[in-house]
Formats: sequence, C-alpha cells, structure tokens
Amino acid sequence: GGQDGGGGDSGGPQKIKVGAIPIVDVAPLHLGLDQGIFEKHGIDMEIQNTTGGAQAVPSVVSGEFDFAFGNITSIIVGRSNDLPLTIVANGVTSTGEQGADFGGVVVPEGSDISDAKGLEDKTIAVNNLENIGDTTVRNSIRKAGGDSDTVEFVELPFPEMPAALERGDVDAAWVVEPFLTASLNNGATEVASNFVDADPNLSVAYYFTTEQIVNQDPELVDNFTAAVNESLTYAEENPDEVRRILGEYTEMDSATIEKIRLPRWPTDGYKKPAQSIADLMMHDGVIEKQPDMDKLFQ
Amino acid sequence: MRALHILLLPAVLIGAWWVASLVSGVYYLPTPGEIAATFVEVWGTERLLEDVLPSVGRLFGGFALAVVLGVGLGVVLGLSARIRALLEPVLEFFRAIPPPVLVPLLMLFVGVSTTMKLLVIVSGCIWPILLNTIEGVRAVDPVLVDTCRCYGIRGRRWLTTLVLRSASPQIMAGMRQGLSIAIILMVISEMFASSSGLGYTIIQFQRTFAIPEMWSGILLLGLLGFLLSVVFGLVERKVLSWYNGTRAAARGE
Amino acid sequence: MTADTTTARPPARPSGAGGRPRAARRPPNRALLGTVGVVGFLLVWEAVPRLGVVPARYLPPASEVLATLGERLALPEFWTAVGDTVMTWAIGLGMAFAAAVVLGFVVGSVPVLRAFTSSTVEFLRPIPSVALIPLAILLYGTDMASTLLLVVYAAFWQIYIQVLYGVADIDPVAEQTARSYGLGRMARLRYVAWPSALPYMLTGLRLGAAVALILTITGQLIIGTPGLGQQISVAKNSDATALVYALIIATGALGVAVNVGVRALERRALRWHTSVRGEEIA
Amino acid sequence: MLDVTGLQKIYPGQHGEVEALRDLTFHLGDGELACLVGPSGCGKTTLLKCIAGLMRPTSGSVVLAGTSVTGPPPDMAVVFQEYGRSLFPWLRVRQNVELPLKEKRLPAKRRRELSDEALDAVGLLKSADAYPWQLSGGMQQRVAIARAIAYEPRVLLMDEPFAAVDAQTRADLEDLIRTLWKRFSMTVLFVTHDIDEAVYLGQRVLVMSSSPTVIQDDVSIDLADERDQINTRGEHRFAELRTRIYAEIRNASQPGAAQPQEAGKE
Amino acid sequence: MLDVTGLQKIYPGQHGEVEALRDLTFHLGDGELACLVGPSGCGKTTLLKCIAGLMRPTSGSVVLAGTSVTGPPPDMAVVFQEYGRSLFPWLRVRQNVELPLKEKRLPAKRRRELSDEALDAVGLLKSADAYPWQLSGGMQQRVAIARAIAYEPRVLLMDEPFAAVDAQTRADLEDLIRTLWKRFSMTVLFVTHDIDEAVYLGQRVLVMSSSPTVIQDDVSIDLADERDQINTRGEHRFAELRTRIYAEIRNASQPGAAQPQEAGKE
Ligand SMILES: Nc1ncnc2c1ncn2[C@@H]1O[C@H](COP(=O)(O)OP(=O)(O)OP(=O)(O)O)[C@@H](O)[C@H]1O
Ligand SMILES: Nc1ncnc2c1ncn2[C@@H]1O[C@H](COP(=O)(O)OP(=O)(O)OP(=O)(O)O)[C@@H](O)[C@H]1O
Ligand SMILES: [Mg+2]
Ligand SMILES: [Mg+2]
Repeated sequence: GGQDGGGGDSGGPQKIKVGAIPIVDVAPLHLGLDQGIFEKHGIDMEIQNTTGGAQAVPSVVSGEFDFAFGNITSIIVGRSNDLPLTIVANGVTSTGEQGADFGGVVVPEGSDISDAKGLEDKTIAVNNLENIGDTTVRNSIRKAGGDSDTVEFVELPFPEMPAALERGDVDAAWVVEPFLTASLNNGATEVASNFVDADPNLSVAYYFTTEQIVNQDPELVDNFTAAVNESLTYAEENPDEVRRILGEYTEMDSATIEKIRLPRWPTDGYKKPAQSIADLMMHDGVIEKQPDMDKLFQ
Repeated sequence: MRALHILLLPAVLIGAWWVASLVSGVYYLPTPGEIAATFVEVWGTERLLEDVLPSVGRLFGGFALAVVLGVGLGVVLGLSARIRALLEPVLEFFRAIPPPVLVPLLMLFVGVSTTMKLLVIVSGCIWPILLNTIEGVRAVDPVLVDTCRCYGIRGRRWLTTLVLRSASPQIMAGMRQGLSIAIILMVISEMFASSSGLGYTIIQFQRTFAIPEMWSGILLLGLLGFLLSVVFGLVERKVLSWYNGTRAAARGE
Repeated sequence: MTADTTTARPPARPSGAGGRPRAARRPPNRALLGTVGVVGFLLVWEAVPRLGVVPARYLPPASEVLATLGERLALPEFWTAVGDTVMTWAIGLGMAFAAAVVLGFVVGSVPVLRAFTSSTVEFLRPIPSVALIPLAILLYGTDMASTLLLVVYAAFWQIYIQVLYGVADIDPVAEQTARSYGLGRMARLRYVAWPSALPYMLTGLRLGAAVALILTITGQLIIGTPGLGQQISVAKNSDATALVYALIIATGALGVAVNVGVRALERRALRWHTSVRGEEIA
Repeated sequence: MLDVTGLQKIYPGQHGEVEALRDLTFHLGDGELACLVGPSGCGKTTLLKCIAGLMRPTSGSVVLAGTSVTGPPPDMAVVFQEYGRSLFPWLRVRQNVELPLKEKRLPAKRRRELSDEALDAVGLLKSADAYPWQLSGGMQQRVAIARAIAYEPRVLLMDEPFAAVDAQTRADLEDLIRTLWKRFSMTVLFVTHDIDEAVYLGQRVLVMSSSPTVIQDDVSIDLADERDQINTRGEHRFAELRTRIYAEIRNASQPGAAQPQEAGKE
Repeated sequence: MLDVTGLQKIYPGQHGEVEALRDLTFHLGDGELACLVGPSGCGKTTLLKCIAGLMRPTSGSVVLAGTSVTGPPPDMAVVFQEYGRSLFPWLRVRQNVELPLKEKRLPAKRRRELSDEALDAVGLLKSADAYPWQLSGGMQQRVAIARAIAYEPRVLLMDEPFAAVDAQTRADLEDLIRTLWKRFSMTVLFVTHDIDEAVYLGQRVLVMSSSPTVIQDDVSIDLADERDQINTRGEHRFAELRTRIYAEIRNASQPGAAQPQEAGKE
C-alpha cells in the first residue's frame, strides 16, 4: 500500500471528493470510510450525495469530483461520446441467483404475467430509458423466447413504481432495492431477474474517474482502487455491517433494512460482463459504436 | 428597424458565444455553428411531428386550463378578503412545492396519463396568473366600483365589464409569465413517465451526453418561447388597446 | 343618538354600544382564517388515506407525517438542511431581485433598450433551469453555487417581467406632474416610478420567492447540493414515504413563511394603494 | 321621498378619525329638485354617497321612498365628482352610456335611441365612438351626465357635475336638467359650488356648514317655475337669494375648512 | 417671455385624426397674467401641455424666455386639470408639496417653511399629514395649488385650478394668486371656464374659438391693478368686459364642441 499517497511530500492524507448516490449499492464506500480503510490508504474522502450517473459524469468531467459511482450504461454512453471516462474499481454486482437478485421485474398482484415472455406487448416502467433497465429487460424477454420489440417502456422514478404498479398504470416494473422488497410486500410477483439473465456476474455500476486524473496522479488512483477493493471485500464479508451502515446514510427503516436483498461486491471478474452490456446496447441502438473496452478500464 | 430590434442583440450574443466556445473548447459548450447544424438534423420533420407537436399541444392545453383556473380563482380571492385569508396559506404552501416533488403526488391521484402532464403544467404556471389576477382585482378603481353599484350593474356584466377588464393589464402580465413557465413545466412534466415529447428528448440528450443535440433542444425551446410571445404580444395589443391608448393619449403621442 | 328604531335594519354602526356589530364588514382576522384554512386542509389530508381514496402506503395520513416531522425537528441535521436551503434561497433571491429591479427599471424606462432586448428576453425566459443543470455543474460542480445559478436564473425573469410591466403602468398624469416640476430622471425614478411599480414588484417578489425556493429544492434534489431537497432525495431512494412528505411540509412551510413576510412588507409599503386601503375602509 | 335623519359619518384613520358629517337631518319630497352647497371639504360628497347607499353612515339613517337605504337603490343615477375616473376607459363613449341600459334589459334599439338623445343633449353625439381618454375634461364630464340622463332615473344625484364645462355649455346643461326634471318628475339632489347655479336650478337650496357639519340653512327658492338664463338671473329676488346664501356660506366657512387631523383628537 | 407661433396639434387616432389646435399665435410678456377661456373641448389643455413641454406640437413653435420649448422648462409649475391624479397617492399632503422643493435642493427647514406657508394659504395646514385620497375633491385641488405656489415658479400654468372649490375659497384663492403674482412677478397663464373669474384675475383674456381652434380674441382687461372681490366685480367696466367675452364665447361654441370623429375624415 502506498502509505504516503499522492501528496507524499505534504505529509497528510490526500483530500478527495467522491460522488455517490445514497442507495444500497454504495454501502462499501460508506463502510470503508467508517472503518478507516480509506484513511489507511492515505485518502481523506468526502462522499457527496448525487442523484445518479447522469449527474455524476459531468461532475467528474469538470473535476468537481475526483471519483464517482455510476452505472455502466452511463459510463459506456459517455465513453462512446468521447468523454475520457475510466473505470477504476467494481461498484456493485448481481447476486447471480434467479429470483434472488437485488433488482428484478415485478408484476402486480393478480397479474396474469408469470414469466419474462409474458411481458410481450406490455408496458414496463424503468427508471431511465435507453439505460441498463430497458436493455437488460429486453434481453430477458428475448432469452425467454419473446419478442422484445413489442414492449413499451415508460420512464418512472423507482420510488413511484410500487404505486404505479398497484394502480395499474404499468403492467410491470423493473425495480431495485429497497423498492423490490416494498413491491413484494405489497403482493407483487417477481417474474424476471434481468441482471442475472444478462450475465450472472453482471456488474451494474462502477467507480470511475477521468483519464486526466489517471495520467496526472496514478498513485492516487491506485490508492483509491486499493481502498475500494478492500472496502468491497469487507462489505461482502460483513453483511451485518452493511445493514448497520445502511441505517446511517439512508433513511430506510430498520424493518426494510432487515429484509432487503444485498448485492455482491466482488473485486475481480467485473470487466467481461461490461462487454455484455455494451453488446446489448449496440443491439438496441443505444450507442452507435462499440466503446474501446481497453481504454474504459484502467 | 423592427428587424434590427429583434436581431441585433441576439446576433451580438451569438457572436460572443461563438468566440467563447472556440476559445474555451469546453466539451459542454459547442459552437453555435455546430448547434445550428445539429438543429436541422435533429429536429427534422419526424421528430417535429412525433415529439414536438404533442408537447406543444399539451403546453397549450395546460396553459389554457391554468388561465381559466387562475383567473377564476383569482377573481374570487381578489374580491373577498375573507376567502383570501382562508386559502392563502394553503395556496402558498402548494406554491412552494417544487414540481418534481409534486409530480408523484399528482400521479397518485390521477395516474400516469396526459392528465397528469397537464396538471403538472397547470401546477406551475397558474401562480403568476393567480397572483396577478388577485392584485388586479383588488386594485379596481373604487370610483368605477361605485359607478357600477349605482347603476345596478351586477352579475356577469359586472364581472366582464368591470372586474376582468380593469384587472386585464395585470392579468396579461401574469399570463405572459405563465406562458414561459408553462414551457418550462412542459419539459419537467416529460421527465416523468414519458417516452416521447420535446422535453423528454432534451433530457434524454442530456443524459446520454449528446451535448450539441441537447443545446439544439434548448434552442428550440427558446424559439418556441419567442414565437409564443410574439403571438401573445399580438393578442395583448388587441386586448389592452384601451390601456395603451390611455397611456399614449396622456403622453400626447 | 345612535340606534334608529324606525328602520328594521339600522344601517348604522354606533360607535359605542347598543347596536348590532357589523361582523360582515370588519376586516377579517387573517391569522385566524389562515389557521382555519390550514386545519381544514390537514383534515382533508387525514381523511383521504384513511378513507382509502389512495393507499396510506403512498400517502400517509397527515397525523403520521406530522409526527415524523416532529421527530425530525429534534435533529440537528434537519436544521442544518433548513439553514442550507434558506441560505441558498435568500442569496439567490437577493441577487435575482437586485439584478431584476435594476435592469427592469433601466430597460423599462428607456424604450430603445426595451425594443432591443425584448426578443432576447423572450428567447431566454422559457429556457428551463433544469436544462441548465449540466452547465451549472460544469461551472460550479455540486456546491451551492451551481444551485444558486439555477435559482438566480429562474427567479430573475419572474421579477424582471413584473418590474417591466410595473414601470409601464405609471400614471401618465403623475409622470407629467413630476416632469413639469423639473424632477430629474433619478428623482422621477425614486418618487414616481418606484412607488407606481411597487405593487407589481411585490407581486414579482412573491412569485420570485416561490420560484427561488422551488429551484433551491430542485437543485438540491437533482444536483445533490446539501439542503432539504437532498434530504428528500435520500428519503425517496430509501422508500421512506412519511419522511418524504414531512420534508415536503417543511418546504411548504418555508414558502408560507416567506409569503407572510412579503405580505407584511406589502401592507407597510402599499398603505396608500387601493388594494390595501380598500381593506381598511368599508 | 328621501328622509335623512341624524346622519353622522366618521372616517376611521391611523392618525385619528375624521368626523365628516355630524348630524344631518332633512327631508326631500317626491319630485323635488334641491341643491346642496357648502364649503369645500364639508362633506357633500360623503352625504351623497351615503344617500346613494355606497357608504354606510356611522349612525343615523337614510330612508328612500319608504325603504331604508343599505345599498344602491334601483332607478337611481349618480354623477360622480371624479367624472374622469367614473368612465370605463375600455368602453367607447356610447358604450359607456349604454352600459346601465343593458343592465336594465332594454332592447338594443331603445338603448340606441336613449344614448343618441342623451349624447345629443350634451353636445357629444359626434364623439360617440371615441374613447373617454380621447376627450377633454369637460367632454368627459358631459359623458358622465349623458349616462345619468339616458338612464331615466327616478332619483338623480349629481356631485358638481358642471365643474369642468364652460359657461355656455353649463347654461345649456342647467336648462337641460330642469327640462328633464320636469318631464320625468325625478327627485334631484344637486351639489354645486356655484351659488348662482344653485339658486337658478333648485326649488330649495340646502346650505351645509363647515365641519362639524350640520345643515345650516334650508332656503326655499321662490322663483317662478319657468326660468330662463337671462331673465331669471336678472330678477331682483334672484339677487337677494344669492346674496343670502353667499352670506351663509361665508359664515359657514369662517372657521376654516374641515380638518382631518384634528377631529379625532378631540 | 412666451411666444406661441402657428401652433398646431393633431391627435392621431384609429378612426381618423383630431385637430385639437389649428393655428395659434400669441405673445405673453414677462410677468403678465393672462387668462384663457374657450368652449369645452376647444384645446385649452392641449395648449397648456404644449407650452409646458409635455407634448410635442404637430407644427409651430413655443419659445419661452428665448429658448424653444422641447421639454418641461425649469422654474415652471403646472396645476393639472386632473388634479386628483396629479397628486401622488403614496405621499402625504405635505410630502406632495415638498417633493418639487427637494428637487430644488432646498434645505429641509426652508421646505417646511414654504410648504407650511402654501398649505396655510389654501387652508389645508391641518390636513398636512393626510393622504390625498383622504381628502375631498376640492381639498385635493387645493393641495395641487399649494404645491405649485410653494415652488415659487417663474412661470405658472393653471388648468381650471378652482373648478372643485367653493365660492368663498375660490374668491380667496383668486386673491392669493394675484398677490403671489405681484410679489414674485411670475408669468401666469390661467385656464378657466368662469368668465367673471377670467376678467377679475387677468390683465388679458385670450378667447379661444371652438374647433378648428384659433385665438378668436385677445381682450385687454383695463381694470385697476388693485382689485377686490366686492368693488371690482361691482364696477361697470367689469360688467362690460364680462358681457363682451361672454358673447365671444357664445359665438365660439356655436358650431358645437370639437368632434374627434369627424376631423380626420375631411
Ligand atoms: N388623446 C387624444 N386623442 C384624441 N383626441 C384627443 C386626445 N386628447 C384630446 N383630444 C381632443 O382634442 C380636443 C381638445 O382637447 P383638450 O383637452 O385640449 O380640450 P380643453 O379645451 O382642455 O377642454 P375642457 O375645457 O373640456 O377641458 C378635444 O376635442 C378632444 O376630444
Ligand atoms: N377616505 C377618507 N378618509 C378619511 N377622511 C376622508 C375620506 N374621504 C373624505 N374624508 C374627509 O371627509 C371630509 C368631507 O369630505 P367630502 O369629500 O365629503 O367633502 P365635499 O364636501 O365633497 O368637498 P368638496 O366640495 O371639496 O368635494 C373632508 O374633510 C375629508 O378630508
Ligand atoms: Mg366632493
Ligand atoms: Mg381641459
């Protein structure tokens, strides 16, 4: 470990700002801070709440954030639009278990849809269009032998999905925790695990930065990656710690925290699944050219 | 001369932008040339018909609804200090709630539909109309009020010839404000539960870092606003001809 | 002599005792009526989820939300957030107001300027602040300044347009009086244009204040700068419905407080105006 | 017809109240034409507004044709002192005149007839299509008069209606009012500052004192019913009446005009 | 002092233009007091506004003290016909009077003196702290007059300034104007409808014709310089002048008042 960090000569830990959306996925980051893992790697980190990848990307590009947590599609889209984004660590990974992932497609109580094929011709809510939700759900439908072109996707923030589902505004919704648990509690049924369908080891989001930072301060980047990896492992090994920290940086009530499904936070094998997503995005026409995967990963 | 009035300042600003974007070379600031080129490409006929027209339709619908509600409610509140005192805190409360927060609430009641989008537009652009109507109604010349009372002018005629007419300069000011807010809220309404529309398209460009495209959308919004304000100006000139006449007359023009 | 026994309904209001007080004419007790309105609203809110019009899961009854709000009020983070929000709001509104009033008066009283700027103004006005978010982040990142940019941009137009209309609404006879007595440009601005435009300006201030608050919250919600908006965003992502509504109430309450302030200002500043004096004289 | 009893009006104010009227009592018979004179600020407009039901007196009562006045009674027309502001700037001259007739549900043809007649009488038929703000002050005042006479009221209240018109027009209008009064047997209350006018027009002249205001004198004008500008004004009795009223007013305004600041502090 | 040459004013309008003034030429010497009479709507207000530099004539010129008038000249005070609207409702009576004095940069003490004096002269000292809308019509008009005289102008233009005040106050104010005029040797142009007033006040009376408007007559008033309400008005010469002007006006208003609708269609 580079004990001295980037600002070795100035002695103290290096101050950085990391943008992260306050959801389950970034629990390791908060745990790492809480457990002094970042400090140990010579990093004095401040976590700034963001509202998602779309806001995090420009902040990173403008240098406001040194690093940020963002979903894979935002990063790929940015990259294919020539933004110099580089992934430095894994973010969050699917559990790989059908019907037990931290995100999935649910249908309301009493719906006659029972599997992914049944989603044909239906209206499905996703949080962002032309993003990871609709690309992977289409993939699930195709895998189940359905026609993915007949599906209509509508954009709805996750928090509104359970209500929209219950009212019948949409036939199905792709939700992630804690809304997945909330929907299931309301009687909804899970009909597809779209992340698992795309790749059992699918990493949904990553920590990324810009090429400039990688070039200017490779040592910082290394330290950050090391700290994140250590945090990921710590989180993976201590689910109770994860549930504890969730009570601190989110507003979830303890009952929900107990029930929700946790994702996996492996520290390797996360590069290949990104290619699957890129392929799906090419297939759906979200991007026009394959991003350069080698440049995408540090 | 009029053309010069309209075009001079924009030309200067565009020039300044051009220089700035060339000099800075910032990714988020494409040159006006790029934007113009993208504009033609992006907003060709297909998008125009599929995204822009429905949005503009909703814009008009929402605005019209807001005018009816705002003026109607404004007259009632302007006339009665009692009702005003009763409702004002609640109205102010709703006025302070940002549309992105209000939308989920609306969705809860009316579902994900065109109605919801219309209501989002109404929820924002009603306020300037409402407030201005209230103030306009409160400021009706007391001598005219007395005149109407003596001649027994009541009911609808009283409303149309006295109250609405004398408040009309303020109401028009409110409508002008409301119109541009309606455009803004058209965009916001399409941030939720949409898969098409002008606002949606712009947001989508923004999310996918299609920067020149995004700017071209903003340009379109601006042009739309300008166009609507020209139309509005014509209407206003007709409706307020007496008012402008009074002023011009007194100045001896 | 006060009461008149020959008339069934004495039109008189005796200054002393002995007559029917004309309740309908007394200026309304604003605070009381306002409270009645708020309580009525809360009752409706309480009833809607309880009667099952919408599920309580998604719209918790008012009592529950107020209880949650009560808990929050004890937390220092809540007050920090309120402080951040109020600060952003006040600075943004102040800047927008100052700029709009100065520019509004200058442009409004010089017809040439007005002619040359109107097309640009009409073009810029309908551009949504939310569309400027990437630009704001690019310029100022996620600190307060980027939310400020949105706030100032949005609130500015509200006030500016009102000031323009207000300056155009000066009574020509008053204006001519001032001119004939040799009042210079500045004096006319100060003594004639300013008071004439004041009612419009105060409406503009009320509009702008609300818009500024809205954008403060929206900016915090979308960009993630600290404040109530950010807390709403966190609560939403955590599916904490009651908390979301509690924070919304806090936001709305801020709006009400702002309005009460501007109203008080208005009653002082516009004592002479028909709209205000009409309330005091029967 | 009109009974004013113990009328008092106190304006509230931040710096003390203003007692505009103290205690007015008088009676006007059906079809009478009375003129009201008094020093500036003594409360003539206030009295007129109370009679018109536009303002609630502080105490005392106004009874018109047997019913107590609480709001503007029907069939009453008022010409306001602020003539300019009593015309609707968004309506043309003719529309201003016809507006109350519409409310009376007269058919369009009849309205047209009445407005033509009234505008002609005040010499403004040619300006029927102008807006009020395109007219001179005197013309505006004449529009307000035309509106009142086109209405064919049973009771006509006029607050210095000829203040802004020239001598010649004024004389014509004075005669017009008398003619109409006779034709429709209206009850007319006419506020004026011109004592000659009051004597020439009225059957009675009520003289108001300066504040605290009471009816100081009630002069019955015993001139012949048929009056004309040259002969009547030349009569000896006319001069006598005029002098008497002049003296009254002079007395009335002796202590100085009404003083809004002081009344409340007593 | 004041030279008006070939003044013409045409109001534009949607339904044809209105020629308010056709061709006015007259000269006023320094320190002269002239009265302007003419039928209602003949263009007196228009003329006054042109002289005050508030309105641009269509053709012709106004030259005041050697310089051509393009905007309001300094040291000029105007009392507007719409007295109500010319007072600032947001200022109290005294503030209204003192406002122009502030602009003259007089010290507060002197302003106070002047406003006290002027308000006292019009009998409104006691109402100094009221708002204009708390005053009666006549009182408002007197505030406007007080403002003008407190200003101590070199040129004073008054548009029917006594229209709303009672006979007694009017007489007092007439004498006040004459006193001030003599004391400060101002140049005064005074519009009135009251021919007696014009004769009593003026050194000259300009009679305007009805539209198309020209100066129909320019009567020099050869009464003694010391005038008083009772004796002067009783003089034989006074009656003669009065009758002459009356006849002029009668002639002038014969064809009917000005007609906004028609002029443009010719
Ligand atoms: N703004 C205007 N537009 C069109 N015509 C106008 C306008 N102002 C005045 N006039 C016309 O010009 C003529 C002269 O008006 P002006 O006000 O000067 O008359 P005046 O002599 O002051 O009358 P009065 O004694 O009634 O006040 C009138 O016929 C009037 O209709
Ligand atoms: N709104 C008001 N508030 C306070 N005082 C008022 C108000 N209106 C009138 N007054 C006072 O009441 C008194 C009588 O006013 P009013 O208008 O009735 O007089 P007037 O006889 O019509 O006078 P004029 O002949 O000058 O029109 C005045 O002293 C005036 O200052
Ligand atoms: Mg009066
Ligand atoms: Mg005039």
